[in-house]
Amino acid sequence: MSKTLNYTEFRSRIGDLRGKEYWRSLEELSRSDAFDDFFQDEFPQQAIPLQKGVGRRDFMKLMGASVAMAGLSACSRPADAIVPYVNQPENFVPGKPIYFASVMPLGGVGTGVLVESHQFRPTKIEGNPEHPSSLGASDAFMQASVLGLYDPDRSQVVRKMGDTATWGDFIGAVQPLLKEAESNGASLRILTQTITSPSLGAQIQSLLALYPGMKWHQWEAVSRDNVREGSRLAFGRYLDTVYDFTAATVVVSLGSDFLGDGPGHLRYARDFMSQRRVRRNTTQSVNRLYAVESGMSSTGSVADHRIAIRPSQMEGVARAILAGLGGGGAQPQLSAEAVAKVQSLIRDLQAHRGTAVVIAGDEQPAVVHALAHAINTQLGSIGTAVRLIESIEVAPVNQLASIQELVRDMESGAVRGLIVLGGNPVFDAPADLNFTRAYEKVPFRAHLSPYYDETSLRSHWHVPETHWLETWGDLRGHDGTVSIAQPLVAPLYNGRSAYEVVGALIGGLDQASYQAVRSYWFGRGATEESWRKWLHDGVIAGSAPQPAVAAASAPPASTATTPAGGIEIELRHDPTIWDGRFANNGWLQELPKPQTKITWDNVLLVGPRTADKLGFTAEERDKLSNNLETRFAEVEYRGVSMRLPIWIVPGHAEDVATIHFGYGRELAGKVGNGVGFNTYPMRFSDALHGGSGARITMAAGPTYPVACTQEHQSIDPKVVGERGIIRSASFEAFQKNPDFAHVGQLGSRPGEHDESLYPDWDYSNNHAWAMVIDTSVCTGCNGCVIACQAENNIPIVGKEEVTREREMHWLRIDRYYRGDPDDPQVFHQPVPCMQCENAPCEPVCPVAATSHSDDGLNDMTYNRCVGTRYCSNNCPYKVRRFNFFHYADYDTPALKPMRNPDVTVRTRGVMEKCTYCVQRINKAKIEAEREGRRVRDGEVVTACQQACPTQAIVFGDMNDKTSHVAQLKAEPTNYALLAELQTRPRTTYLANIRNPNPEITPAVEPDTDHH
Amino acid sequence: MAIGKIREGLYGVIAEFNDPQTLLTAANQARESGYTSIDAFSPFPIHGLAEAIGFHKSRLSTIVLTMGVLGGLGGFFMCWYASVIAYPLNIGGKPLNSWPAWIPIAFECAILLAALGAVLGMLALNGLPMPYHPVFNVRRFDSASRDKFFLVIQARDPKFRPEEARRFLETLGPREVTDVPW
Amino acid sequence: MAQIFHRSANTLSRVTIFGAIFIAGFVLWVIGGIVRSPYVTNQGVHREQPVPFSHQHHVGGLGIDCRYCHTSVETSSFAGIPPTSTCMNCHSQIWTNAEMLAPVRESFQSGRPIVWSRVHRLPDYVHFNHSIHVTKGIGCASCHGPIDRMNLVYQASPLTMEWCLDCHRAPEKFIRPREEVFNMNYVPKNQSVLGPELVKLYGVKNKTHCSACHY
Amino acid sequence: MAKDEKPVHELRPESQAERIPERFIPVPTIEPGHSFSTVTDHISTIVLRKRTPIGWLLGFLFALGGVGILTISMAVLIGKGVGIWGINHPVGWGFDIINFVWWIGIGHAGTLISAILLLLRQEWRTSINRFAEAMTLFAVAAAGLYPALHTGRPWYDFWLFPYPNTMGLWPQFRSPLMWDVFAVSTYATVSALFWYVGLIPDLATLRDRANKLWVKRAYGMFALGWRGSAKHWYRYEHAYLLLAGLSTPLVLSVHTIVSFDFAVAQIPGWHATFFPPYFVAGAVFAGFAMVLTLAIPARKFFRLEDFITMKHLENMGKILLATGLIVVYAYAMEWFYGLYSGNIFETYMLKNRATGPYASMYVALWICNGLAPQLMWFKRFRTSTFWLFVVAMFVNVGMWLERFVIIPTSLHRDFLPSSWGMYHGTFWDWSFFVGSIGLFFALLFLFLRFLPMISIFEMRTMLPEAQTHPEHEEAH
Repeated sequence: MSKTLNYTEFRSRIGDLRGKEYWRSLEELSRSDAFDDFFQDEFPQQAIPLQKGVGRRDFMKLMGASVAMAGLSACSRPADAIVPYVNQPENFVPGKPIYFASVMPLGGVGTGVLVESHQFRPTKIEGNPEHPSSLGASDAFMQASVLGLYDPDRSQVVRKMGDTATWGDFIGAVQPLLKEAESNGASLRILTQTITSPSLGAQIQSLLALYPGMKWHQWEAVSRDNVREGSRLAFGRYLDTVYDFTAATVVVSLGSDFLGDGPGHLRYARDFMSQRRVRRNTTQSVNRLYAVESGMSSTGSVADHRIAIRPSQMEGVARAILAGLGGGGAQPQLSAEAVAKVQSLIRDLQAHRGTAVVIAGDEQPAVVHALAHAINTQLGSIGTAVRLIESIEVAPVNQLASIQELVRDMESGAVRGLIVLGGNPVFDAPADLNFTRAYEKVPFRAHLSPYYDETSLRSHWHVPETHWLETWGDLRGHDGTVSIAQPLVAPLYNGRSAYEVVGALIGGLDQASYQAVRSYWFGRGATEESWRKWLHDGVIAGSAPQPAVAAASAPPASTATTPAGGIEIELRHDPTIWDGRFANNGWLQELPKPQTKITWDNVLLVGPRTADKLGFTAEERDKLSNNLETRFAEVEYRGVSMRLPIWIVPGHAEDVATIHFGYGRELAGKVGNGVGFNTYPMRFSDALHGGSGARITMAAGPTYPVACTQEHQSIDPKVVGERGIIRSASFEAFQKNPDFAHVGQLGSRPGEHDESLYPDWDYSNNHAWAMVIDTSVCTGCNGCVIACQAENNIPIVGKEEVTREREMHWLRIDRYYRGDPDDPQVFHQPVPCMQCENAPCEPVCPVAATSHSDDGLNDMTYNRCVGTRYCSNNCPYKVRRFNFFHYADYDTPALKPMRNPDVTVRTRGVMEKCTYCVQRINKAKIEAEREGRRVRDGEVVTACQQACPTQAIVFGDMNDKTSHVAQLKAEPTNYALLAELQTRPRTTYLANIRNPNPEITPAVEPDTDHH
Repeated sequence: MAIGKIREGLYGVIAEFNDPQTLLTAANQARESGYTSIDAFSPFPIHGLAEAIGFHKSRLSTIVLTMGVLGGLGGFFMCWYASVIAYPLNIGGKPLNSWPAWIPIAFECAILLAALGAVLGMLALNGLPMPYHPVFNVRRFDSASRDKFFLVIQARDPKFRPEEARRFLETLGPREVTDVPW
Repeated sequence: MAQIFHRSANTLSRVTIFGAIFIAGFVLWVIGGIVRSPYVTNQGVHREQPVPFSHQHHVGGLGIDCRYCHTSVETSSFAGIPPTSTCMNCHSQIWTNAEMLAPVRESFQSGRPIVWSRVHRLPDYVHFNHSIHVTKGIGCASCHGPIDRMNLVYQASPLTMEWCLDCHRAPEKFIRPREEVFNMNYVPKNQSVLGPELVKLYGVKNKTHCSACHY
Repeated sequence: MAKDEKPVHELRPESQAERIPERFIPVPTIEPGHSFSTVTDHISTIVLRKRTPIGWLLGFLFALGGVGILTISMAVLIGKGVGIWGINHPVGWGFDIINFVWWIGIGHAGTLISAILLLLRQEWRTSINRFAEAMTLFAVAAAGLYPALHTGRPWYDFWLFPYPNTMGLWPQFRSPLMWDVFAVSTYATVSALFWYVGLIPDLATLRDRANKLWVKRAYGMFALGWRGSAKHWYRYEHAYLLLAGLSTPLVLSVHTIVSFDFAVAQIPGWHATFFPPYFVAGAVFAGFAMVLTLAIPARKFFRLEDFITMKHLENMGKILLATGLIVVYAYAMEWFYGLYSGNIFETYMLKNRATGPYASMYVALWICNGLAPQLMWFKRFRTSTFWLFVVAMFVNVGMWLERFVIIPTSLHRDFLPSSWGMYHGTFWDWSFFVGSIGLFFALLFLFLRFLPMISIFEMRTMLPEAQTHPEHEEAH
């Protein structure tokens, strides 16, 4: 029931409020644009129809058109305002960005960031090189959180039963419960997500101390219970495991996607890949990765050997490995060749005791974790490549048990009040608990969350939560290092942080997060200068816990139960919208999933064999996939039945279906509402990560459009091969013939045999910007794609437009398979603009809207473009992007401050493309010129390069022979895409080199067919 | 002849014939008998008629040629100037003066100007447009655009005597002979 | 057959034809004029300001250096508009209760900024950087004109692309010694000799490729 | 049908007084028994008659409907953007450029008939050239819509013309699109001039035949006071000949340049040296098909069998066959180049055409342009208006398909398999196509009603009586 609220009504309502709360909030309100929207929009009671914002865009296109039409006639501009400060802040230079260190939470764990701030408006996130979990790299979630910050759909007022109220009201309303909680037991509960923040932890502890009748529960949908329980099985207590892949030569992943997901994955990816950068003179062996998993993960996609098994077989494999190391010969129930692989895997591990690591995935059962610990102990890797530390959480608990207890008590009526600090349990609690029903039995329900979401709707009280860029705080990194989070901007939508709420519960309405954090650390010996240093560095040096000494106890007795047969379901959080919390983030929605390249959806992922069994024939797949469509499949799993679009992933284990949860939100916001399918109903507390016994049948009826950004029907491998798009070899083959990338008909190296009738342009007395991308170390994690989007104001287009193949990403990651569809090799190839010296796009432009700069950049001049699209047609790499409609969102005021002021926002009807971040180049050149020097190597860092966790992208000046990029260009493995077209690309690639186990794949002669 | 001025007296004497052959013969005789300012009118071009009334060459070819050459050079110059002088840009690594690329435009410009030259030149030389002309005063002249053929001896002809001219035309086997007033 | 048209039609038709050609040409010429006129470029248009700040008085008269107020001109793309506090540095001492300065004091007390109206405005797709131009010896006056003689500031140059190109193509015509950049009354002696020297000295390049300004 | 018009046979004079020896009749491009007056009256009556035939009205209204659709489509396009079409990232050009090339091609027959056949002294051209030229003009008008509207920001199209501007910028003359701008605009201008010059004497005729003064004035204004003076005729013919001489290389250059749009690019399927002759032949092919499509009904409707005789139709049928064979040769050469060059991209492009998702289009193309015209080998079909019409229709469709095969089918799978895609025309793509056809016919109907569709004065020269004997001159 949404009611609209007119101004007078609002006046009358706030008229009889008293106290400084009200004044404070009104001041805040009246400052933010949001305030105006607040009146214009219908009162935000989440009655927003399930529209995907496309209708709105359509309207904007019309407006945009008329605006553009008006723009055609040059008319005298009205004077526009220019507003200086009254008192200009210290060390602030107008027109120059400032960088602040902070830390971003995800699943409770922090990753250090540097935030670029223009006029004190955060516009871009970079990784903090000082921070152990980042080392300067950043992932999609970090990059996209800028959009999350400005998201106009965020909740903007305190609500009581959905109607607007004030912070004061809320605090007032809690008081009676607090009274109660002083005496009688466990009447008031708080539910949080995983918390590693020391100061927030301390606050909660003191809160609990203050109110004995209060109880603290934790629930994080992306559950790491198995990790905790695994460590307890092995060591008797909760320990966290930190890996050092720089010290690892053989790595076995038991269903772990440590390169693409989970705490510290950025650091892990960097460390791991640092061991496989094969260069001309690499002699010492590179590391080797075995991936045992069901679905295809980023880790699996770069593994040297991948063993696709059913989830239920994982324990067997783990036991076999452990037994094998102990000399025992337990056989996993696997196919013959899989068993063979496991055997040579074991031998490989034995050969590398002390430097071999086995790592189990968060989704794996606790016992697998325990076994992994045991194996690592066996291998003697604990202390070398594996480090054990005391849990970084404030209060590690079995969160499943915790929420189960909460639900039980709510059902029994024991719970008088529940304050949910963050999270969305109504949406993401295990289905069988029926959290909602229990929740609605609680007489006082308050919810702190950034959106007015499913849980808020069922709560009496809703308090808008601050974005992490708006509040003070502190967080531990994956290795326990603490960072202080500092706000980059005052709360845009007058939200409250958990610190403030807890503080308010403790007493004192004005317990600001700043005081909370500061007092905590000053209570622990912080001084002004140390505090300053922490803020500046973004880390508290030496705050990481010391390694815990512990040995894994003997492997516990098998708990393996024989699977119920049928198809096994693997449940995972979504790779781009996580547990659903990012559902309203358009950048993440439109970000192609790393392996499937699907956007705006979650689908039922199965392997080719399974598809055949289901009667979904290859021919039909091809026919449908031409038009980006697929059929529905009926999934019946433990009484739940659901229709999901089916999708085939090569390499996906047989008889396993992977389902991502997080989609199908109803109250996510204009962008995320009703996108995808809600699969949480399949999540049972005894099988959080899936189970067996599912029945899948192809459903008749209409097909379903899937917005997949890469044509995925079986491409004749010859096509990819003979075109030399991907060139790869084993490390052995490389050592035999470092030139393998240049044999056969693709012989010519960049710069060889590309004579032209025309005299060459001379770039020698200028810079010659160039890029090299190392395909061996790219994990396809998408960090670069979305970093580019954030840096260059790239719009999103919505699912419909993506299905029309009109996505706008300047940088895409092409994914190719090679070999057996059931056990393929996967190749990731990031494709930005090649910046060809003989750019085919330029001579065909009738208005010279695209031309070459003195530095050899392939410039695109938006304001000159009339939009004939000829350049795009003539681009062999198809990297040009056209604004078919008015994609850029001009109408939402809230999003304006988010844009990068150094990059033009493109209007409808113009072409755009990767510019090598020319704004950064020009900035660096101007700096250098001002200091009368040449631009230094590494001074210009493109957005994609900066984000890349594995440093696969290197950018610089080719003319400077000492530059990193120039050296890589000299590498034997350096090759250009479609070099035979004489386009002379400035972007080149290093061929893909893997290190397979000769036992499994005997070293072939360097493959000349370059699949 | 000056247009639009009201003149006194006759413009000339005109004879109407039924078929092209007679007109052609008549025109020849008129010329041979010494008349210089004569003109013939027919519903379609008759070969030899112009020569018969003593009209030989038109300067059209020269006009068209000059226009064509101008157009060609102009087009080429425009391309060269724009790309080499006015705003030199590195376009896809091609040289500034990629002259082969200028040829199509030079060619088109040549054709365009030549064609304009031909049409406008023809009209100008013919003194068209001229919606008003004395011969339109002749009652039956509208059939000059249908099926009849006319021969006029103009008054300005030094040898012109109205009666003589009339008599002379009568001898040529016309359908009828009439005066053409100004 | 009677005449269909009057005699005058002959003259009329000619006049129409040549008239049409003439008018077409004239219209084009006029349009060409309009797009370069102040009506379009805002060249020389005075903007009313909340406070009638006179550069003539402060710069010409008192000889205050540009950088006193436009602090970031040497370091940033944006020259900077002085905060109210800068005005108050002096005006807390002198003219403390001049009627003219009431808005300044008001702003300083209330903390509400003075809303000036912008005089020089480039489109969003043009990226101009003050610091590099100043460093390379392009004087303020070269673009902003005789600021020291302006009572209310107006836009001295057309700020059209062809105008920018005049200098980007031939910087030697406009470049001046760095120390003279902020000198409003600088008169070059023998620019023809000095210009090329400075261009060499400061390593100035003719930047006419698109991404020099558009990106 | 309009009753007030006398059928031709009644217009013929009973007694044929002066019999002209057969040898003076060049070719029977006009049925015997006509005289200056009958020819003049018959053709001019079609224009000058008071009552407008109901058939014409219906046809015109129908065409206007198409124009309406076009107008709406244009409004939506300007309002929302080219995104309303089916184009996407691999396929940047779709119906827009397909239709452009299709229309331009159709236009070519007009110029060819009026110019080249004139130079070749093919007198049979006389009765169809006016009609064909008009068709050219309207086809070019329809074609012109597309390049103008296909841009993302049509309101900046004027940047494609060289003029001094405040940006100090010029067009980029290396771009085939710039060549197009010049070629198409020149083509439009010259065709218009050619057509108008041809009309002047006939306008004079209409001026003199018309009854109402304002009608006389209307035609008179455009007749420029033509009075058929011998000197005028002399210069007139000279100019006309020169125009023909200029139009011939022009018409060849126009489609050559259109073909450069593709040949100059490097997409497999575009990047081919034989495109210019291939396109020109295709254009003539398409053009004659369209002339037949229009002439056959028109001749029936306006009872012009006497002037557009079977000989004309048969000749056009032969040309259809000849040009058709050239086009087929080009299709074959594509395969030869693709396979013989051993270029992997070319080879795949051909494979994809023949077996890819658009294979059906490619097969249809062969049927329409390859097989159908072969009927023209046989006199039976060449001389049957029905079969000529059928074949012409096939060719019209086939030529459209040819452009579809060349443009989207080459683009949708070019170099990197990762960025392959599919292309489908949307509702608006079709509405634009239908709309442009509507525009074409609307203009054509206006022409048929208000201007003589056959050059009257040239028909007169066809008549036996028009023959003058040169002996007389020698006699004296």
